[in-house]
Amino acid sequence: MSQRNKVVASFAEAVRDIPDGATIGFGGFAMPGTPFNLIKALAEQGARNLTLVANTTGGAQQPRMPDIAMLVENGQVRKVICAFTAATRASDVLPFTKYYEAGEVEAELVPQGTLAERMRAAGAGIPAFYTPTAVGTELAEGRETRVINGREYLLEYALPLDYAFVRARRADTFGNLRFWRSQRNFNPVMAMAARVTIAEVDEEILPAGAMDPDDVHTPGIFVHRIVKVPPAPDGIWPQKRQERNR
Amino acid sequence: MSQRNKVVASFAEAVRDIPDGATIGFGGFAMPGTPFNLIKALAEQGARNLTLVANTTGGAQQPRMPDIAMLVENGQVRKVICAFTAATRASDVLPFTKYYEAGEVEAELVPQGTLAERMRAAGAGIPAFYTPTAVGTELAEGRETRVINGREYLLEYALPLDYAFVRARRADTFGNLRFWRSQRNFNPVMAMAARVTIAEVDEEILPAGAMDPDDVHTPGIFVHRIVKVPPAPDGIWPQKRQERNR
Amino acid sequence: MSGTKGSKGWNRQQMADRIAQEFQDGWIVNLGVGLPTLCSNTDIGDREVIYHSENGVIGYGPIAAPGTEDLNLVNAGGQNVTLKPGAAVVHHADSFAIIRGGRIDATVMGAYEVACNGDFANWKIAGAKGGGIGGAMDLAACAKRVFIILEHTTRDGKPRLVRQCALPVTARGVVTLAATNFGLFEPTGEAFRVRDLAPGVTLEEVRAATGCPVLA
Amino acid sequence: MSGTKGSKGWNRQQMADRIAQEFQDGWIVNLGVGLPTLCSNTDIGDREVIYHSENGVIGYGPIAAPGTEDLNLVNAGGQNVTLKPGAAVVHHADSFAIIRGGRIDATVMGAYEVACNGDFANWKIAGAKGGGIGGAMDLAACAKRVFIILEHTTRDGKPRLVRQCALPVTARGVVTLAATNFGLFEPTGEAFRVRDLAPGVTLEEVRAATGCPVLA
Repeated sequence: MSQRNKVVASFAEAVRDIPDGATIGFGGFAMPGTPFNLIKALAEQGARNLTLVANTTGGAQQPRMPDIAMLVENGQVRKVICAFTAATRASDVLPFTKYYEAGEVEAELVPQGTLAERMRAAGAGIPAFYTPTAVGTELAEGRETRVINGREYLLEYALPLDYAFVRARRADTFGNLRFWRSQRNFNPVMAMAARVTIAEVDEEILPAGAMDPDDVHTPGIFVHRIVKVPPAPDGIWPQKRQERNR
Repeated sequence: MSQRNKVVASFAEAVRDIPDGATIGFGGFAMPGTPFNLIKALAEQGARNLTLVANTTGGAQQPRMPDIAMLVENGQVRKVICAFTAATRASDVLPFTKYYEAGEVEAELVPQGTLAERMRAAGAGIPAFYTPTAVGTELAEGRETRVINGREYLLEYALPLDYAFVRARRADTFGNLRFWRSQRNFNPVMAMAARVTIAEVDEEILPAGAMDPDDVHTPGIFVHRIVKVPPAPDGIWPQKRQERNR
Repeated sequence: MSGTKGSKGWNRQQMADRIAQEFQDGWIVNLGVGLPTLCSNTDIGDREVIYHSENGVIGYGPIAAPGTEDLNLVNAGGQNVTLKPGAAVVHHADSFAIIRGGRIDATVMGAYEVACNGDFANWKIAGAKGGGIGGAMDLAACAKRVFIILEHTTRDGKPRLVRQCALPVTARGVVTLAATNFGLFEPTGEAFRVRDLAPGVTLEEVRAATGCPVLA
Repeated sequence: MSGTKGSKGWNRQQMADRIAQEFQDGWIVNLGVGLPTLCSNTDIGDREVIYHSENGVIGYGPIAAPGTEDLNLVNAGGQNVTLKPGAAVVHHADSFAIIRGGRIDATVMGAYEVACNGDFANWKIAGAKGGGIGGAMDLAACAKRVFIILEHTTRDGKPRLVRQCALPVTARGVVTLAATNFGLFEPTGEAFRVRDLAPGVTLEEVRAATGCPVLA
């Protein structure tokens, strides 16, 4: 894979080789940093039997943007690994729930910090680690724990990805990325965990050398394909949503 | 501890409360990012029975700068935890070696990546993790290993610090730090691992808000005291050394 | 976490206000989605608190005024917030390093139930398949103090302050204080101790509406 | 790792050149202190290699010209280097995440001994108390390929290519290729296979100076 110029002309081209059965991680927390355009392209590409890793399956908010649940609705997903697999209020309905309750898709529920750390561990060559999170809960039932310095910890395993979809504000042709504000969220750890990282980028792609080496958030060696997001309506951008105040 | 203004007037004041028996980590890899001024202040302050964590004990190069070995020579050190505890060429002599061979100081030799990760783990609330590094070597003898997905890994524990000494290029009064080029090295992970982080800073301290939130390398919540390094000769700055080409 | 209109004692903002009064100068505080967010409206004088959001925002300020929103800047609830001077942004693994590493002085969360042994439950609705954990289990296990805000009873009058959680717990033995519309309560193991009663609420009313002993 | 002046076969730069010829376009390569550094002098045509240094510098270039040094920018050997367009800097834990995570296509290191079973030793001098591991154990255990550059024999003529390491090993079974002044050798388990002989060096000379079988 060339390190020289990773710019790809279209989202369709960027996701074309994703095979059935792949494990794909998605950056994003609420709207910021969510790779809407790549999700849409994956829906159009049609790969099936996928395992998807993301904070949430999405779809709780209006306007609805491309989300993991749409890929589930599309019949492409075998399993999701998320920090939210159901709503926490009876009055909320997640689009994912219908498919999950019908047994049409599997789900693994993981605390958000454990999810981020499992991805970071995969990227860092750490196959397993201990965490205090979820000890004493339903999630720890039947699983291996260990007492270290008098406290009980749960053993968690790295979660490597075949592909990561990320969204960044800025990129250079070498793949160095910068994120804007809370757009960063899961994106850098998804990129670390993946064999192939595909980035959709808000701004025009810069030539290599235009980004100061101290300003890079995700080094280009973690990024393999870059697509500039075109202006709306061709490209999908975060939109204002109704303010909710629960 | 106030989060408002962490600026301290002198290195002496910044290290005054360090008690005998403390565990202190030092940023720095070769000259960049080494907190020379804080090391010197600690030598003058005189705390004893210390455990010191750093990449190396130093002193192999000329001109000699304040280093860990000086604190050993000063009789302040019980133990060092480093990636280098002896030279790798018979012709090199480390100042530390004499004291180590005489049994006047203990040493724990840790691979550099494991050292960085143990510090990062301490900062991240991960009490232990597995790594492939050092498996099958003298360092793994008698220690716990585990086979995960067919490969053998060594169990390593977090290494928390009481204090971290770091050197940065830029800081604001809230303690947000930026490093310049390879000045970064161990500094961010030392700051993460420590209860109290003391930073010596090259540039004039900025008011909070003058650093863009996306440009911060180490968030101020990890930094407790900041001292501006005065111009030489009052302050100690990296110096050119003879180029060695081994 | 339903509305409190017409219910006895403190309203939603007052419950949040009471918790916010516990915040000390220099604390790093994580506010969960919903009711806890209201803590950032409370006037706590010249005490300075740094708000941390699980998505990596350290030092955020009030909700952005309409028309000034940065759509790429949200708090844990997805609301567009502002940044205070000195703010910094980190990625998710670093954000939870901050949480797991014990840097959060207090976390404030909603819950379905709090038990007097310090357990609480807030991620799984009875009978649901799956749940919504988000950052709650990390925060609950690792923050120095866990503050809970919840209605004292369910809509049909069942106690939410109980001897033992019926729902799957988020963490065990971690709750520092729970604020309800009836007052502020401290789990002591076998009971809740009253730290404050809301105006017009009596100890007897609290005891009648609580699923375990209540100490004055 | 002593000087090769007057010794038979390749000189120091030629040993490094032979290893550098293995580098493929787009590789991420970590060069150890000393001899391996010379690989960055080698002309490998239009192949582009990204040099990674354990202190977190990704994409460094040649040593800085005298007078232009940035004293806060060094490679693993502490030499003041330059940066290429597209360079990035990360901290130490992230730098070793890159190493441990398997992103390094090749690491080049010096050594005291290399065994035909792929073990090698480079961190502890015989009889020494302590040693200098640096990043060697992480790189050796985790890089996709481990290339070693060393003199074929010690100053007093003892083989450095051996059946089994006498010194404490850095990692087991990991060496891809070893370049010495005599040529380029591949450990095969029970022997070293000759991949290249330096000009003027015969297979017989290699066999006489090697501590285990050598295959043509």
